[in-house]
Amino acid sequence: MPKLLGTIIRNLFSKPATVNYPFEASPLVEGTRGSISFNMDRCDQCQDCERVCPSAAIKVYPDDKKIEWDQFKCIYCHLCVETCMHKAITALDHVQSPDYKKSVTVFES
Amino acid sequence: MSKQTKGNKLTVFPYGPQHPVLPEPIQLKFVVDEEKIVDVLPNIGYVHRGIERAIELNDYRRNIYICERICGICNFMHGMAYTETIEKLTDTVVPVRASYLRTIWAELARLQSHMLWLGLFAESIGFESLFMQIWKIREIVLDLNERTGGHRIHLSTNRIGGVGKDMDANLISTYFKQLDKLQKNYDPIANLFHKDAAFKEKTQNIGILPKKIANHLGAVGPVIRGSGIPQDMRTTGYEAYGELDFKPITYDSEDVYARALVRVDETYQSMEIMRQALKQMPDGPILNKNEKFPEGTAIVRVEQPRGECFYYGIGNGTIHLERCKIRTPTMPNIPPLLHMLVGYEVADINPIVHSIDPCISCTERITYVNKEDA
Amino acid sequence: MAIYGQTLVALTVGLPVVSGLASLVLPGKTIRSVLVSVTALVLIGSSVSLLGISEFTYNPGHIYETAVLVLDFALLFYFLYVGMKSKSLPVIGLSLLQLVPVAYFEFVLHGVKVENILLVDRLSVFLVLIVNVVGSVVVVYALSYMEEHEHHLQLKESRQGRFFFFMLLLLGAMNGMVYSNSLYWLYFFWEITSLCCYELIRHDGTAEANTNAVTALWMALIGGVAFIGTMFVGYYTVGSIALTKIMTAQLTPILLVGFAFLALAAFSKSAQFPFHSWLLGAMVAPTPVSALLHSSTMVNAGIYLILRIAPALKGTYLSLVIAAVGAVTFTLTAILAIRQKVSKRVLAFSTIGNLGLIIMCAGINTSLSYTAAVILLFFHSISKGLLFMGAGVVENRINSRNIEDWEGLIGKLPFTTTVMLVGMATMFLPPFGMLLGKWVAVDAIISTPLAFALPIIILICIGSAATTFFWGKWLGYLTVTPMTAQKQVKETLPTPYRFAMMGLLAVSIVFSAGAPYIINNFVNPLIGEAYKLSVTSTLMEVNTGIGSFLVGPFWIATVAMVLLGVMITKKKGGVIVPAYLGGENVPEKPLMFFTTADGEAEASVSTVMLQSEIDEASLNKFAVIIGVLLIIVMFLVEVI
Amino acid sequence: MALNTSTIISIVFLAAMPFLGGILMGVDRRLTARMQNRMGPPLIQPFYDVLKLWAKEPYIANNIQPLMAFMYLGFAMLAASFVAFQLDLLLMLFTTALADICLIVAAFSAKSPYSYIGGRREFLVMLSYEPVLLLVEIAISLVTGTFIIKGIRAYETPLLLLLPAAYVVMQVVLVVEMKKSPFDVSGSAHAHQELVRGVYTEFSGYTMALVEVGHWVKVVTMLAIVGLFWAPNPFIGTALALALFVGAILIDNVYPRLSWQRMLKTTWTIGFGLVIVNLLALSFGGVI
Amino acid sequence: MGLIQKSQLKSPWVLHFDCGSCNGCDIEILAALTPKFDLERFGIVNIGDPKQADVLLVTGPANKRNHRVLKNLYNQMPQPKLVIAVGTCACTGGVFHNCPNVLGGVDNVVPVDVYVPGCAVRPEQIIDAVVLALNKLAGLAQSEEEE
Repeated sequence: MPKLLGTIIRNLFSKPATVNYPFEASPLVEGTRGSISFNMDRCDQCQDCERVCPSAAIKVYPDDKKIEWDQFKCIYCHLCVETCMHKAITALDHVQSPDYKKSVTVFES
Repeated sequence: MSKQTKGNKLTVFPYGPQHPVLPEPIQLKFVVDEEKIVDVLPNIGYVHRGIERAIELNDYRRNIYICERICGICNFMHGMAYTETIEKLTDTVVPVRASYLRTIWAELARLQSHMLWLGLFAESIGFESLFMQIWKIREIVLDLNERTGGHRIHLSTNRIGGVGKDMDANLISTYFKQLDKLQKNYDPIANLFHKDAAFKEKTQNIGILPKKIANHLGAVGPVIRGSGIPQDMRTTGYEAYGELDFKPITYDSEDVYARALVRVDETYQSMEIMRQALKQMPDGPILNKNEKFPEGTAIVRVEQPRGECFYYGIGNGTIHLERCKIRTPTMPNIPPLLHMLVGYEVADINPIVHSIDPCISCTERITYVNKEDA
Repeated sequence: MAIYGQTLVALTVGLPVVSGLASLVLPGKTIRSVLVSVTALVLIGSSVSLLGISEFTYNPGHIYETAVLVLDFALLFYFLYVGMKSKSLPVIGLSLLQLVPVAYFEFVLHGVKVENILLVDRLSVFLVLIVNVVGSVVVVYALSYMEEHEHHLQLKESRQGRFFFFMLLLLGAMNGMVYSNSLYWLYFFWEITSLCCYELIRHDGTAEANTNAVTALWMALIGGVAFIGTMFVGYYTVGSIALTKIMTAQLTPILLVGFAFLALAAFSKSAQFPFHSWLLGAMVAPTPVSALLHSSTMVNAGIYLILRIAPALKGTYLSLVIAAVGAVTFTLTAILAIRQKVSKRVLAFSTIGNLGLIIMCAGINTSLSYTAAVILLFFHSISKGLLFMGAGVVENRINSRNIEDWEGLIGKLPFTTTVMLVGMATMFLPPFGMLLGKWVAVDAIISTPLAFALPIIILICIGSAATTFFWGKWLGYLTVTPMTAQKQVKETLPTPYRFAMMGLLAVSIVFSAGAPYIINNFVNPLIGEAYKLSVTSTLMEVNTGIGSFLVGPFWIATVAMVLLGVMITKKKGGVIVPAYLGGENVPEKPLMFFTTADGEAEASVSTVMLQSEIDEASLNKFAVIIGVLLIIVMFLVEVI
Repeated sequence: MALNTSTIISIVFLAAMPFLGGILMGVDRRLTARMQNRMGPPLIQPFYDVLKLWAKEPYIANNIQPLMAFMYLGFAMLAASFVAFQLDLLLMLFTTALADICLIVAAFSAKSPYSYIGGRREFLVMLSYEPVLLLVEIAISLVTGTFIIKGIRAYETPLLLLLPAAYVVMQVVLVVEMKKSPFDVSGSAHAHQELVRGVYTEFSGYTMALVEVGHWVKVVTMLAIVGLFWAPNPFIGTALALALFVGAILIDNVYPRLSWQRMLKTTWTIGFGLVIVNLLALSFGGVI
Repeated sequence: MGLIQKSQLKSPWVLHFDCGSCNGCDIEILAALTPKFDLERFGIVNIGDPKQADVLLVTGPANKRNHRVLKNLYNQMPQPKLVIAVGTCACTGGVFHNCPNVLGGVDNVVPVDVYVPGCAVRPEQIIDAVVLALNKLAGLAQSEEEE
C-alpha cells in the first residue's frame, strides 16, 4: 500500500493550507526585516551606514544633507539600522513592493 | 559496456544549464546508448561571480553578508564559518551562549536544507504531491527562521565575536512547540521514505558509490555517509557540538536510497540536537567585540547540510584579508557524481544528480590570483 | 474460351522462360531493357486478362510431360552436383532422398499419371495476378538497379544476362506452380523456384553469398522431400497425385500425414520457424532479388500451398497446429525486428512475420480468417515490393544498409523517402489494406472457440503492438531533420525506378481505398469456392458481422484532414527556432551546444532498438526449438 | 445519411468531446491541487491555457511538425467519432495508434534530443498499453459477440458483472494514457522530469495547443470506452468512468515516476494476467 | 479577441532561470508554488521549457558566463513574453555589485518588465510581481488593439 495514500485522502477533505494572498492579507511575523526609513532630523551625515552597507545601496551626500537609498540594491540586512549611532534609521516591517522601474528613494531634511 | 551495444550510434544531449529539475545552472553533457549512460562530462562555472576576490577587496567586516550569499540554503553556516575564520585570525573568544545559539541555528539551517532537499528529490523522481507535502511542512522551519532573524531565508545573525540577536524565553518555548509540531507532521513522511515500495524501487540500486571509491574520490557529507563512512565534521566539536550527544548517521547500501535515508534521519538528529542545545544553553553575553585586524592563517571546517565546508583565511593585519579560500561541499562531490552516473539509465539521472544535493552557487568560485601580488 | 485461357496460361509460363533465355543469349543493354519491359507488360496484361476467365482444366500434352520428367532429373542431379561442389552434406543427402524415391515412383510405380495436370481456378488466377503485377514491376526496377549495382561493384563483364534469366524463370516457375494440379508438376516447379532462388542469392559470388545460397538450397530441398512424401501418401491412399483428388478424399490419419508434409514444405518455403534463417541469409543478394523473393514469388509459394490445402483441413487439429506455427512466428519476428540494424533484415523479419500471420489465418480456417489471409497476402505483396525497392534505392545512394545512417533521409532523398514513408504506413496503419487484413483477422479470431483462440489472441496482441513499434520507430527516424529551413533538394532518379515505385505506390493506395471493391470482386468469389461467405462489403464499408470497417469515410476523413491541416498550418505559418538545448545553443548552428571550456558539441540522436532488452541469440534459439517442436507436434496430432 | 435523433446526438457528443476533456483536465488539476492541500486553478484553466497557446507567436521546429500536430488532433477526433457514432471499437484503437504515431513523428522530426527520447518513450507507452487495451476490447467482444459499440450497448447484462478484471485493467490503461505517475515516462502534463517536457519539448504555441486538445480527446475517448462497462444505464457507466478518472488522479499522487521497464512489466502482467483469468472464468462458467 | 486576451492573463506559464543567485530567491520561487502560496491559483505553471513559457523569472546577477544562456532562453520564448527580475541581485547585482565576474542586473542582457527587490524575495512579492506583470501585459494587449 502506498504510504502517502492516507495523507492524500486527508488533504482532499481538509481545507487547503493556502493563504489566498493578494485577496487576503498574509500574516506577517513580528520582526520581519523590511524597508528602512531615514529620520533626517536625527542624522548627522556621519556616513557610517554608507560604509557598512554590504551592497553599497546607501549614498550619503553630507553637503546637501541628502541620503539616497537604492531599494533595488538593498539586501535588507538592517546592518545600517544596527550600526547607526543616532538611531536615525527606522526598520519597517513591510517589504518593498515590486515595480516596473528601478528607482531610488531620496531622503532630504 | 556489453558486446551488443558496441558500435551503436549514440545520443548526445546537454542536461542544463537551464533544466526544470535543476534549480541551478550546471551542465552535464550526457552520452547515452539508447537510454544507458555511457559518458558524462560536467561543465560548471555558470554561477561564478568571483566572490573570493570580492572578499579580498572588501572590508573584512562586511564580508559576512557576501559569505552568507554564497549559498542561500546553507547561508547561516557560511556566515558562521567566515566569522569563525576571522575570530581565529583575531584571537576572539566567542561567548558560550553565542556558540550555543550558533549551534541551534546551524541545525535549524540543516533542517531547512534537508527538508528542501527531500522535497526537491521527491519532485525529481516525479513525486509532486510528496514535494508539496514536505514543503508545506518546511514552512514551519521558515517561520522559525523569520521569528529568529527577521527573514525566511537569510538569518544574518552572525557577527564577528558572537551573534547579533538573542533568544528570549518566549522564543525558546516557541522553538520547542514548533519542533514538536514539525516532528508530528514529519513522521508519516519519514515513514514513507523508509517503507514505501515504489519509492524504494525508484531509488534502490542506482547511483552506487562503493565505500572505497567514495573515500578515494573524496566525497563528503551525506554522500560519503551513505556509503558507510561516518565522516562528520561536527564530531570535531566546534561551537557547542562538543558538549552535545550525537553520532554520525551512516547507511551501508551505497546507493541513492542510502543517501536519502541519511538525510531523513539527520532531520531527526537535527531536531534532537536543537532540543539538547536549547535545554543546555547557559545565560550570558552573546557578543564579544574585538577591534583587532586579522593576521596570520586560519583553517575552519564546518559540517554543512551537504558536507564539509572548508574556509582558509590569510590576514595581513589590514582591513582587507590577504586571501580567503572557500571549498564548499558540492565541489568534492562532483567527481563521485560522475562515477555514480555512468552505467545507469536516463530515468535515473534525476535521482542520482539530486542525491549529492548539488548546490552550484556554493561551488562556483575559482582560484583568483592577483598578478601584482603573486 | 478455353483456347483463350490456354493461350494465356502458356504465355504466363512460357514467355518469361523464353525471354529469360533470350536475355541470357542476346548481348546489349538496350535489347535487354526492351525485352524485359515488353515481357513485363505482356505478363501484366495476360494476368489481368485471366481475371475474366472462369475455372478450367488443361492438359499440355505428352511432350511436355516427358520434358518435365527429364528436366526434373536434370535438376536433381544438378542439386547433387552443387552439394558435392560445396561439400554440403544436407544438400547431398536431401538430393539423394529425392532422386531415389522419384525414380522409384516414376519407373516402378508409374505414379505420375494425372488426368488434369493444370487447373486454373480463382485462387490460381489471384496468385498469378500478384506474381505478375508485382513481379514485373520489380523486374523493371531491376533494370536500373543492376546497372548501378554493377557500376558500384566495378564489374568488368556484365552478368546481367544471367541475372534476368533467373529472375524471369522464377516468375514463369511461379506461374506454372499455381496452375499445377498434379503434385508432380507442382513439385517440379517448386524445385525450379528453389534453383532460381539458389542462383540468385549467390549471384554476386562472394563467400557469404555462396554459404547463404547453400543454406537456402538445403532448406528448400526439405520442401522437395516433403512433397515426395505427399506423393507416396497420395498414391497409396487415394491412388492419384492430383490435388483435387487428394483434397476431396475422405480424411484418414495417413492422408493427414500427407497434408502435414505439404504444410512442412510450405513452412520451409515461407521461412516460418524454424526455417527463417534462409530468408535472412538471402539478404546478401542484390535488392531486386529480395524484393522479388519477399513480395510476390518464392515465399508466396508456401502461402499458396497452405491456402490451397486449407479448405480440406477444416476442423482438424493439423489446421490448428499450422495456425500455431504462424502465430508464434508472427509474434517472435515482430519482437526480433525491433532490434535489427540492417534495413533489409527489418524488412525480412517483417515478411516472415506477416507470412506467419497469413498462415495463422489460413490455419484458423474459417471463412472470415481465410478472407483475412487472402487480403493480407494481396496487400503484403504490394507493400513489401515497394519497401524493398525503396530500400534498394536508398542503399545505392547512401552506400549503407544500416538504418542508423537513414536518419533524416527525408532531407536528402525526398522522393524515395516519401515513397518509403507511405510504404511503411501501408504496412501497419489504417486506412491501408494491410491493416484491413489484420482487422479482419482479429475479427476472425474472436469468432473461434475460446480455448483455442486465447493463446493466439495473446500472441496477436503482443505481435501487433511490436509491429507498430518497429515500423513506427523506423518511420519516425526517417523524418528526423535538422531545424534549419533548408532548400528543397531535387532528387534525380532513372525512369525505371520512378515508374516502379510510383506504380506500386499508386496500386497500393488505390487498392487500399478500393478495398471493398477488391473484396467483392476478387476475394469473395475465391472464398465462395470453399466456404460460406461472411464478409459483406458495400462501396464504403467492409462488414464482417462482428465489426465494420468504414473504408470510404475513413479515407475521406483522412484526406480532408490532411488538406485542412496543410491549410491551417500554412496560414499559421511559423518561425523556425533551434531546438531546446538547455539554453546553450551555439548561434547559427542549430544542433550545436556549448559545453566544457566553451567547446562546441553536437546534439545527436540514436535509433530505438531496445538492444539491451531483447536478446536476439537466445530468442532465435527459442524460435528454432519451438518451431521444431511444433512441427513434431504437427506430425503427431494425426495419431490422435 | 438521414439526420435522425441518434445521429444528432452523436454529432453533438463528438463536438462536445474536446470541451468535456478540457473540463475533466480542469477537474484533474483542481483535484490534484486539493490532494496536495492547495487551492488550485479555476476549473476552466485548461481552456485558458489552450487559447493562450493558440494566440502565441508561432514557433515551429520544422515544416513537418505543425502538420503532424494537427493530424494528431485530427486522428484523435476520428477515433473519438468511432465512439460517438457507436462504430467499430477495434478500428478506434487502430486510429488511436495512428494519432500516436503522428505525435511521435512530430516529436522525432524536430531532432532535439529531449523530444526524441520523449518520442522513444511514447513508443514504449504505446507498446505497453496497446496490446492490453486490444485484449480488453477482444474480451468485450468475446462476451458480446461484436466489436460494434452499438451492439455492445445492446447487450443486456452489464459488462462489469462479467468482466470485473478488465475494468481494473482499464484503470492501468487510463493511468498510462493520461500520462500520470507512475507511468508519465514520456512527458507529463506539468510535472518536471529528466526530459524537460519529454515528447512535448519542441511544441510551442499553436502546435502545443493542438497536441493538448488532442490529448483531451483521447482521454475522453478512453473514458467513454470505460463507460461501456455498464451500458444499459448510461449514468452508472459515466459514474464508472469517472471513478477510474479519480482513481488515476489518486494513483498519480501516491506514486513516484517509475521506469518504462516497470511500466511495461506492470501493464503486461496485470493486463494480460487479469483479463486471461477473467476470460477463463467466464469460459468455465459457460458464459462464452 | 477579448477571450484570448483574458486567457493570456489567466495562464502565465513561467520559466525559471538561475543566473547566478545564492539560491535564496530560487527556493522562494519554488516555495511560492507550494501549498501555502500556491501560484497555480493564477494558472501559473513552472513549465521549464522556454518554447512554451510566457514569463521568464530570472534570479541572480548576470555574469560573464551565463549571459549568453539567458539571452538564448529569452530568444527561444515566443511573444508575448515577460521578464521578471526576481531579487536584488537580478535587479542591480546587489551584494555582488563589486564581484569581478558580475555584469550587474539582468537588464544588461534582456529587457526586464518587472523588478522585484528583496534578498531573498518573499513569495508574496513574487505573487505581487506576477500580478504587476500581467497588468502590464493587459495594457500592452489593449494598446495593440487600438492600433
